[in-house]
Amino acid sequence: MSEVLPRPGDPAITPELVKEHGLTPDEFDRVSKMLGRAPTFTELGIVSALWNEHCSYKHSKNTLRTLPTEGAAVIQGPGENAGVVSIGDGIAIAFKIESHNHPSAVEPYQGAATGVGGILRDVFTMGARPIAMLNSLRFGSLDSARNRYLFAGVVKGIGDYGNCIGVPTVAGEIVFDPAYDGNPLVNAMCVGMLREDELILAKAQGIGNPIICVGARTGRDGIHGASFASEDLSEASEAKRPRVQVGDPFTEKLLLEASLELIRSGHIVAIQDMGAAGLTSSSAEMAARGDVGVTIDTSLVPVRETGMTPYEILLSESQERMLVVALEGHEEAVREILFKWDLTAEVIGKVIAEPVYRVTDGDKVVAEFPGSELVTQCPRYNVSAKEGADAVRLRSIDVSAIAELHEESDPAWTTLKLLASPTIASKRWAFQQYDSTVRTNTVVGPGGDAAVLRIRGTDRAIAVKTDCNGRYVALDPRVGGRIAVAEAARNVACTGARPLAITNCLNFGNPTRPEIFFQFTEAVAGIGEACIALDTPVTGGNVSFYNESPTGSVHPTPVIGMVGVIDSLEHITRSTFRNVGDAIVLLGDCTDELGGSEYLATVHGVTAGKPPRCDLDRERGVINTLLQSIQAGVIASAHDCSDGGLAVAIAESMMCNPDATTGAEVDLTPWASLPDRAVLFGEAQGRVVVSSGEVARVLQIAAANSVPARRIGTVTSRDGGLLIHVGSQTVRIGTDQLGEAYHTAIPRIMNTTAQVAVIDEVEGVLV
Amino acid sequence: MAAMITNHLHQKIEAQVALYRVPVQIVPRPGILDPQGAAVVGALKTLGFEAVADVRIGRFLTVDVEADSAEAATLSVQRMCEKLLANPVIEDFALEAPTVQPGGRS
Amino acid sequence: MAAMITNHLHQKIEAQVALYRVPVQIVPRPGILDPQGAAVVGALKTLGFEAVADVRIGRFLTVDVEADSAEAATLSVQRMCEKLLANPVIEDFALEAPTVQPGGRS
Amino acid sequence: MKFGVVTFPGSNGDYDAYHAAVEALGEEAVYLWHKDRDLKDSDVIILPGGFSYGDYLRAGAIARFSPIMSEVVAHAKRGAPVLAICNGFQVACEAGMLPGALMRNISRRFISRVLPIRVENATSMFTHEYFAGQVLRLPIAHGDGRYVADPDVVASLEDAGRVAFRYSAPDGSIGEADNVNGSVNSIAGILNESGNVLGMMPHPERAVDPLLGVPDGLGLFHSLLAGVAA
Ligand SMILES: Nc1ncnc2c1ncn2[C@@H]1O[C@H](COP(=O)(O)OP(=O)(O)O)[C@@H](O)[C@H]1O
Ligand SMILES: [Mg+2]
Repeated sequence: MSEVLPRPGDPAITPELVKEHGLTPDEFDRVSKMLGRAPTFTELGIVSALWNEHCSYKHSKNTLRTLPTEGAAVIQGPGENAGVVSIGDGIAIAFKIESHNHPSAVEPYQGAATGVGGILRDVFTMGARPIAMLNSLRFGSLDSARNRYLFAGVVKGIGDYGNCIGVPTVAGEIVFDPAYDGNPLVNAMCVGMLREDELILAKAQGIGNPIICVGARTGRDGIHGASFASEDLSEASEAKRPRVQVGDPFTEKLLLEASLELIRSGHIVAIQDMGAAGLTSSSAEMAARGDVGVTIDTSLVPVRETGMTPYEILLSESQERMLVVALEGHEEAVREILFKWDLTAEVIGKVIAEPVYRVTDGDKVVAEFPGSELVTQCPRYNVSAKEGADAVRLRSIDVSAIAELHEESDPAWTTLKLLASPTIASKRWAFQQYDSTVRTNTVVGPGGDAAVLRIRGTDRAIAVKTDCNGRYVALDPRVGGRIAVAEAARNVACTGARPLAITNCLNFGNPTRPEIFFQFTEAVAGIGEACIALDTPVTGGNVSFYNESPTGSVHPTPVIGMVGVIDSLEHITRSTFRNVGDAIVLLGDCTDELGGSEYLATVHGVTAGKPPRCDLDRERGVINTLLQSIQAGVIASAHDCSDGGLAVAIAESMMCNPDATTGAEVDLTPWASLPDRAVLFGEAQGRVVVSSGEVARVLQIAAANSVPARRIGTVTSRDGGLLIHVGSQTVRIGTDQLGEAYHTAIPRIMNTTAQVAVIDEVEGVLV
Repeated sequence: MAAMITNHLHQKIEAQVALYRVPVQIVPRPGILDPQGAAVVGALKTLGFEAVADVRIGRFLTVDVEADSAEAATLSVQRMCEKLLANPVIEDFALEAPTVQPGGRS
Repeated sequence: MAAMITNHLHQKIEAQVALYRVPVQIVPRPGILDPQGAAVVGALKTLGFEAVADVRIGRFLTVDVEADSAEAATLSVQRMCEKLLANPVIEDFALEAPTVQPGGRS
Repeated sequence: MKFGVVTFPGSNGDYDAYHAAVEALGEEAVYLWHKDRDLKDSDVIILPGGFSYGDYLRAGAIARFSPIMSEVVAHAKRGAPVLAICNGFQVACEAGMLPGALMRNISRRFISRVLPIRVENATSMFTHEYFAGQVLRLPIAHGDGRYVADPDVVASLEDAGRVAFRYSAPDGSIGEADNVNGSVNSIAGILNESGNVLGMMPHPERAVDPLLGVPDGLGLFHSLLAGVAA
């Protein structure tokens, strides 16, 4: 070990300074023991960056270990920059989802944009060409100007970055709920494609190999952003604004092309994105994965600002940078490839045999840690988990006792109200700002259930979707966790795709609170059960804790990103009715369940009751029924039944594609024994609305999978409108009326509020 | 329109409401990455402007506002910038001297 | 670095190369629709700035360039504007007075 | 027939243009690197969509100075076809190959949609396989698509029949309601004086495969093929 001295001007290591760096006294002792001395300021910075929640997963690792990660299709499970699954023909899909919640709460446009940039890098560092982006967003009610500002800024940030890179944004979900006031969730998912032999890992190898810093220059951007992401949001965050980084999608596009060329060139052995905690975490993690030593000279890192200290260079979160381990002697070849793309590449260190993580400033050693202990010795915490009293209370409320409003005497009123609720209404206002057709692979884009992308040169396609209902998770985390996986699988299966694997983004509150940790462990348990039952292993993900505003924690929101494969382009199925005269069939069964429904939230303003049961055998049966009928060619359309229940699912199937609307006549009287509102708006799981010209075959296939199925009606022409016989009444709504409610709800809110127009404008002019 | 206001000597004087144009410069804060500026520097150099050392790109606004005086005009535009026109996260702004525009009511 | 040049009296004098900052205003040409400006006016009014009459949004650049004199700096930035920085079809530009920046070679 | 697809730093429609030529038409195509000065004997040059140089400063402003552009301009001067799509249209205007400029959409937002596009000029080398007044369905995906030009320039475009496409209603009627980005006279595409340079905001190269939707872009490429064959 070499002697490490404080640099002139380093602040003294006081308990306050340690606290500011987010380290507990125990953690500080742990570092001192590891070093056999007190850390220097630079070392303190390194540790605080690596041991904060965002990088270390210290509160989540033990729980995440319980998730199923094995599967026939899995090529690369959790632990790398992205998961990788095989879809056959020697082609693999790399995918990963990540949160950028806190930066987006402070600066929505740049926060969301840099979130997209980060997840793109995670995928192309695996050697995969990004082919699609998704995003899963949560905001408080659009009644508040602040929330409209966040919504507009985030959507524009996502669009501007992805559009500029030329990767289509094809799917996602947006939910509005007061629970997210002051703490929006911004999760971005990237899907990439590679040949199985093109896979490359972020594992430093080969003693003497040079470590090269590639891409943008390093500035003082986002220093300690990683620890930022691990704190509750408070007024104080306002003061942290300067930490937010500015994205440069143009440089990212060059970096994307250069990196793929570099990887294919065979001149490098490993490549890793410099994401949270920048150079520190990327170098330390690469070394740990390869179980080798590394030495980095910060004075060689290309900087954008003068007078940057090693501390700043190590912790900077300047975007659009990569760390590469090249083959010794191939430095020039690497430089040439980057030069072709107008990018720089500087050798800043090398892989060494000596088991240390060493940082120098010129020849002065400024930080040194034994072996990979920085990563391996990171503390792990098991918090005692105990369900919160509120959850128990809310769940025990008998929601069937909630009296109907007098308007509800006409279910048409309720149906229109639900279709116009921003969570259910068309998100076209948002996804119309995303280029969803570039690269000409998008067979089914935003607007239906999952998106479908063809795989050029094969007869295959993949389907992708994100889903999560945080309300269910808040009321019963285990059931909510199961449903998140089941709904994503159902959405993917509706397009004809076999669900293959998932990535997940676990957005929760402060894990040191027992009731939050309970939500976390239970939700993860539920996700695990569903993944085993549906044979969709977890290939990676991301945990975002401390999603709390002054008013408390957000709904626990474990977002599931699902990838499925369609073996023949013939089988691609859409969610809207196609042929007048087709039979409308409901796969699955109606129940009296209303708990946690959008109906209760929108019409009665309550989030209460038991969420719907989730029978995983049933879910598997429904998925198999879908796939078998689609392969048999007996299904014309399939739309999953989720938020808003059966009435909403049927209405969406009629008019969510404005260019091809139909009518529908539906008879739900067979469920007359159940309350009408439960039949129409209840969110019983395991249900799909399909249209078919060969009912008998569909019912037969359903029976063979022991899935209840029943013909509930007929697709009629547009002028027929929606006609529902339920209980003792008949509901009539014109197709145009339905479309008007569904398609204009969000534009009316967003386009008529100048406030948003402008703030959006300010964002607009920024780029 | 004419309004009666009092000056610092507490004399009643008549203030003319006029239309003032207040130019506003909005620039990226020092240290904040300016990708546009960087790209333009590159382009200028390839165009042979070797001597260019740096370019920062922001926004230039002209705000026309009715006010009793240049001071009042400046003050209100100042508030507009703080409230809306500039993004304090990444931008600084500066106001130039107002000029009276023809066509303001009086 | 120092260059020998001659002044208008044909005396040889020594000119210092300095780093000049030239501010550039680029605005949409009169008659060109500026939807951003229009949106800003609307929003300012809803925010209570009733007195705002018009807003035009353009670009503000600061170009740092090495030159022998303020005039030379202005001239070269003028050429940059004509060649790249402004598009005459839709934009007018104006240069402000250059200021000498610290840190220029000399 | 050989298509030369220019790749500027930040281009992303080059991939789609290349595959339209090779997969949908079965023709030859090559990528042309912005730093090169060689058009590799291409018959048709495509300036593709994307965000050349990030659209920084102004869309197309920096790309127009790429070394390859002087060759593209020369190619056009020889009367050979240049198809400038979306960002390519912006580059062509900045380069003076086409009149006018493209500014921020009137809505101030990026718009990604499949829209009815009416064919105005059905006699050019790019459009003679269509009929005048035909309403195509083509994708658009742009933030800066509002075509502007001095009134006299617009008048001369209209008089000379150099307006190739307009944004329209599904029934072909033209009106501000369907003028998606606020372009003057709903202009979606224009020709240069000699008719061998077409600039358009819609993406014909994204509409050549029935799997992805109505392949209404094919007519444009077939026009080029027929034109050269004849
Ligand atoms: N943020 C978004 N980005 C892109 N597409 C979105 C987004 N939000 C919703 N969509 C699309 O809108 C459609 C409906 O979304 P959603 O209501 O979440 O579907 P479901 O209810 O079936 O889960 C889907 O095609 C989805 O991909
Ligand atoms: Mg669905």
